[in-house]
Amino acid sequence: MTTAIAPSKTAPGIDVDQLLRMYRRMLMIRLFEEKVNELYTRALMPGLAHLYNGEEAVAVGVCEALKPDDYITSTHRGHGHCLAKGAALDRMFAELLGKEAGYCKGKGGSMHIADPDTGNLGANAIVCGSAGIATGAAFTAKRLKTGQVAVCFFGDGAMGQGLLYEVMNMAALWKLPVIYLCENNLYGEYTKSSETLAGDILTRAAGFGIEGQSVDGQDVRKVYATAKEVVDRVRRGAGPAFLVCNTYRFLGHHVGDVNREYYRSKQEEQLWKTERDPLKLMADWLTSEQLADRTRLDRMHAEVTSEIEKAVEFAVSAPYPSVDKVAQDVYA
Amino acid sequence: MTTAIAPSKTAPGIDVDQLLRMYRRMLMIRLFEEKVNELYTRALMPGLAHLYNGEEAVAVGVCEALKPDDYITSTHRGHGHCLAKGAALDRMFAELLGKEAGYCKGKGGSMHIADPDTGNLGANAIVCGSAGIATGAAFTAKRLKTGQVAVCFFGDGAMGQGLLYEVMNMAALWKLPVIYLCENNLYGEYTKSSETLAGDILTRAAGFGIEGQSVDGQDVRKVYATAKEVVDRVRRGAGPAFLVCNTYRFLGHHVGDVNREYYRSKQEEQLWKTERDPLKLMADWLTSEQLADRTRLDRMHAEVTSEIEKAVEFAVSAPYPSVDKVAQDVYA
Amino acid sequence: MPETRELTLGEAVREALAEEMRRDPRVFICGEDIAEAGTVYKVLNGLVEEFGAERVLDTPISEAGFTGMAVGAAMTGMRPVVDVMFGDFSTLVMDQMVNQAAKIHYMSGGKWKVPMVMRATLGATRRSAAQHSQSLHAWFCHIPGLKVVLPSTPYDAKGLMKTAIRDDNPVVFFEDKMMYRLKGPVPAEDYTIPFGVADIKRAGTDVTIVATSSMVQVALGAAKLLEQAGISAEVIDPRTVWPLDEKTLVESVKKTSRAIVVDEGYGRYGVTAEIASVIAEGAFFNLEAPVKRMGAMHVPIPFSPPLEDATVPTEQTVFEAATALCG
Amino acid sequence: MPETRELTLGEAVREALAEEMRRDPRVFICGEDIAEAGTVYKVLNGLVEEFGAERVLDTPISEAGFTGMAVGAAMTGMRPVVDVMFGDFSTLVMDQMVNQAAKIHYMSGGKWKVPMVMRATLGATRRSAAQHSQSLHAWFCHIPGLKVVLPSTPYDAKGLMKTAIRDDNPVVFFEDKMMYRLKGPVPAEDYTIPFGVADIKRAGTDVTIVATSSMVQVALGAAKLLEQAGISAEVIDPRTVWPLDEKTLVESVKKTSRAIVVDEGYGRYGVTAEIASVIAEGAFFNLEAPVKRMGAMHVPIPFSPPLEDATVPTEQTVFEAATALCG
Ligand SMILES: Cc1ncc(C[n+]2csc(CCOP(=O)(O)OP(=O)(O)O)c2C)c(N)n1
Ligand SMILES: Cc1ncc(C[n+]2csc(CCOP(=O)(O)OP(=O)(O)O)c2C)c(N)n1
Ligand SMILES: [Mg+2]
Ligand SMILES: [Mg+2]
Repeated sequence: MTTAIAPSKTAPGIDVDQLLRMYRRMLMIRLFEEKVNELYTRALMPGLAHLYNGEEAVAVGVCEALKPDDYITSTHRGHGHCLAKGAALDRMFAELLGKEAGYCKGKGGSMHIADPDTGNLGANAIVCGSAGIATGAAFTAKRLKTGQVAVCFFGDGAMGQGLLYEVMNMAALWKLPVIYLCENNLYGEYTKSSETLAGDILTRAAGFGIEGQSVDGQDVRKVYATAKEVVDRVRRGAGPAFLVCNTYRFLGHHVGDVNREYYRSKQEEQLWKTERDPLKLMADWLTSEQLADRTRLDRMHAEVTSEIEKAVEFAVSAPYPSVDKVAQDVYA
Repeated sequence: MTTAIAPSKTAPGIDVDQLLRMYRRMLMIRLFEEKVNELYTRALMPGLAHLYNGEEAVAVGVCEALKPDDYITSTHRGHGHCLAKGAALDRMFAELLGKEAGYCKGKGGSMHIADPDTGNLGANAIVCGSAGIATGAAFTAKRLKTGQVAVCFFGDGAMGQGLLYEVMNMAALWKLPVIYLCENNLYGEYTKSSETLAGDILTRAAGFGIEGQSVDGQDVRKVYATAKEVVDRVRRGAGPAFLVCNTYRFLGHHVGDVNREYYRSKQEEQLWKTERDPLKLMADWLTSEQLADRTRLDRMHAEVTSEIEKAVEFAVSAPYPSVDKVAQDVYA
Repeated sequence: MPETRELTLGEAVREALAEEMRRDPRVFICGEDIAEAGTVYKVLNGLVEEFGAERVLDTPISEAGFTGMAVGAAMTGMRPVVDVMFGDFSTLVMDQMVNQAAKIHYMSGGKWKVPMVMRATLGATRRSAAQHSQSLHAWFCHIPGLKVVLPSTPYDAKGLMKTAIRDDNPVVFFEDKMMYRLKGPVPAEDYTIPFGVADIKRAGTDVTIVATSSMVQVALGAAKLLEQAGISAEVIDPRTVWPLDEKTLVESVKKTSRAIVVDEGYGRYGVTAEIASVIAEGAFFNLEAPVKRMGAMHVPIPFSPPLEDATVPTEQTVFEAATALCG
Repeated sequence: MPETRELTLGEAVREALAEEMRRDPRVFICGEDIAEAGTVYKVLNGLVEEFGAERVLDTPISEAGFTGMAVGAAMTGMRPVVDVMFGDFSTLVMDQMVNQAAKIHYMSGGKWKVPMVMRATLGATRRSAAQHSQSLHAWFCHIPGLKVVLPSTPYDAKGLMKTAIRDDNPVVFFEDKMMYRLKGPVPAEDYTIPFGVADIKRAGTDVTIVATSSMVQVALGAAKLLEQAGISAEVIDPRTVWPLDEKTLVESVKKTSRAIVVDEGYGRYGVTAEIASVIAEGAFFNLEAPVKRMGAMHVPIPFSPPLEDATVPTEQTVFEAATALCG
């Protein structure tokens, strides 16, 4: 399956399999989210969902740099993180539809996907709510010397929550193997981050003694390369790190946020979608570098589409939990 | 009363009256706190108190730079702030003894002295608990264009509280006239700040877009000069500021903290007390500059001592609130 | 004759805020996504256009921070209204509301006042799962120094909001998310509704149903079903759970001799316990059966629709409880 | 014969922690000033010397932060004990305890567990004023997913702490500050006390006094006074307020037909309301008088000694309430 190419064509330490895998993962997330939007529009999904379209390179690039048993914590906009960390499509959909076969037996829904098997400590509907959890997982890893790292995903909006600074301080003091990963998509809900964020994100991290860097979050190769370097450093015991991925959400804050012009222009959206689409950028690069041709990518698209169709079918026809389950799992 | 001296002897814009007033205020705080300690030891004071001995130059230097209607918020270690902002000795003591004549009718006690007449929004027994309040007072000042500034006093320990970062961010965004004043006395209770504070305090402020500086908190002239410059800048609308005053508490965390050697050495305490006593430093300077002679300072000492005696007498003989007062003042 | 229109509960809240902001320049609102976005439920739509961004202030996602800021602003002359998007985020503002706002008046011996309103939402069944569906108002009722308001109609919402803004104390005002579109008559002229006065939403003789917020509609629905079954239910809405109009509740139960208390908060150690205790004590010699308490199930609110629907009282379950009680 | 010593409640807590730390290397403690200082009440003295700074961890003053960290550590294999110096600071950890710790097991469909203990103090009359004297345990009882423990004797404290640490759920453990020096017999061998089992601290026939934490001693004192007045009081300590041993409480009141509930939390919307409701329902046909509730006055705790002393139930006021009830 590996195409023979000059190693120079890829980033150091990265081979074609990996590049194609990352592309495929991004594609899977994109098509997953499109299907979620469709389910919502067709009134098949209860509640709302916060879609990850446009930000796929972040989750995929970062998780590619992780081992299967490394930890992540995710957010309200979490489908991408979960899938990138290895979640299965069918159980994802089942959870979104509130079905018993879902990752959380239908009890969590879109904002609470959790899965010990893939190191997913859980998505969190409290902005910044998982910063403590990720830091605690890193604490365990350090104490038990497991060699794991923990990645705490959060949005630029989470920079407003005091908790983040409390745990960054402790992580720095105790040199915990945690990476604070800020997905800066320029908005928190319907408000521009520039109106809610004073100073500078990386200087904030520096103030707590945490080395930070930022990266183009639309280029999955750059995200991966940077994350790899950061993850390796953190794993070696250098203490916590802070990584800002600059990105953009292509759609609304949630599936119901359709008319967005009062807070951002169509032109801005269009520009990101046409110029900065992580999938398009990667597809173009793969083909221009002749690592894959369009046919191959199209085939991949068809494959993933059919996987998703199957997964949705599974989820739609899966049963709801019986009502007596409501009182289970309150206490362990 | 003003001694004729060459203006060069004093800091620019500061005259001898002011210098002597600052010295007198520091002395008043010192003798007040010594009396509090005595009241505690003699079991005349209910509860505990956190004494300000050693840190007098901070409150006095900062409050000297404020107008009477400027706001302050204070801490559990708050007597110094209250007195420096103009509180009367008798009502202070009365409050500490839980008497009706106290600033809070005995309901607040040592950690909750508040006084609208001197712009004192209240001492606070929650570490960092008043950061929001001070920021809000600055918000009002800006909205109502009153020209007031608000000073938020807090200890190095408060750097651990997320609230501080939340409000600094907002103060910076909205250019509020608030000064975050960190009294860095190297300890939070029985723990060294170096063990609980990662990174660097001023960089933290910078991360939120707030200009910060630090000053020797044992030299009241330097504190005043720096505070004056900061307060003026903030009052002119430059937005919030952050000022670290490096200082040391001479006594225990509270009056009952007598054996301290498990967390700091006698030598360290001794060094600060002999070399870095703000009162001694100022007295030496005043005399060496011939702005006041020992006799005068001794007379001042006697005066303040007798004021304090009178105030204590007042407080000791003042009545407790009658028990039916307990249910008053819950709602306005 | 004074004009009365049909407004939704959301519109009634907005109108109260707008009128108070016109009346008193010290009133301002702050919170997340409240200006151009007008909140996630669009309750504040149009306010920033009328009052400007200085009085309808978009904040960072810093619930503790902006609530604390409001406390200080309130003390120094403003009258802030704080918008906490979901009542579940009350968890983040407890220190500022409980250790600061609620206590400052008392701790200062009556010298400082904290005239502020914290608005938040409550209620489940929106498929929002465990962190966006709680009704945590009981926590605030437990704390001296706070007042707690739970409107159940557009009329009440407007009148109570005005009272809240004019009150010199910190007031916590909970709006049920599912009720924002509920319509009802609202007079156009200025009116306020005093705190501590329960409202008899429906008179009856056989059983008293004390219901709060969203549960008032549920109780009224149940009362209709009960009527068909020949049971006359009196539905009482305390409107403010603190101060609590104990007298009206007790008088009603003295008359009916049976009581149900329905509240959307968790049933255990919540609002139903206090109200049931007040009734059990006050109407002790009249009660024919124990006071029946109905609250949310003692589980984190699940996402899955059939499970979530099982967690809160409904017209049907209240009907069944009432018939059992009167049987 | 197994050895039993007299220990103070503080020593009993420490011993439980030490033994559990010896038994299970995953147990660690974190909080402010807990290592060399051994906490402000010196409860943890000596632990850092035995277990080292990695397991007795001094934290920054970041209650939310270190509680959140404990949640994550608990999920991934550790068994943290979080020390919240004053229960009043519960305000700062509510999001981590309530929206995170309490819900994670349920939200994950039972997949993740959060085996952690949050220790905090409660209680007034130390002249510590409004922000250091509250008993806020009722808030936690209201939240599904948490368990809440209120020991009243050294024996109970040790046994319940061990159970708490071995429990796979988040447990909130409140220690009364004024009881740290209370002495009582504590066996040297390993024992645990199950949750949800009330303890009859004193048998009696005329009136049931349900009391929690500090109020158990008050109730026992009152019972002695009552005995002299010819009234036989049964004193029951639920020990865990969630889970609550409803059966034992109700059975007792069925026997005595009179009940008083005494708890140091605020009286309104607090623990007494729930327990009184449970009794009023369960013993409805046996009660001769309304259940009497006694909690802290509905005021922020004042500093001034004569005022503060008036805010909490005492032997005398409980005695008076009981004689009135039985009169
Ligand atoms: C503590 C808290 N406050 C407010 C909200 C409501 N809310 C949900 S998502 C969101 C915006 C988050 O923005 P950001 O962190 O940048 O993430 P993004 O949605 O852009 O990915 C807000 C305010 C919440 N869930 N939690
Ligand atoms: C939120 C909170 N946590 C803990 C405490 C207990 N406490 C009181 S003072 C103090 C240390 C404060 O240190 P710092 O801020 O440096 O002030 P200092 O006492 O040194 O003046 C602590 C931990 C508290 N009052 N509030
Ligand atoms: Mg964002
Ligand atoms: Mg300090």
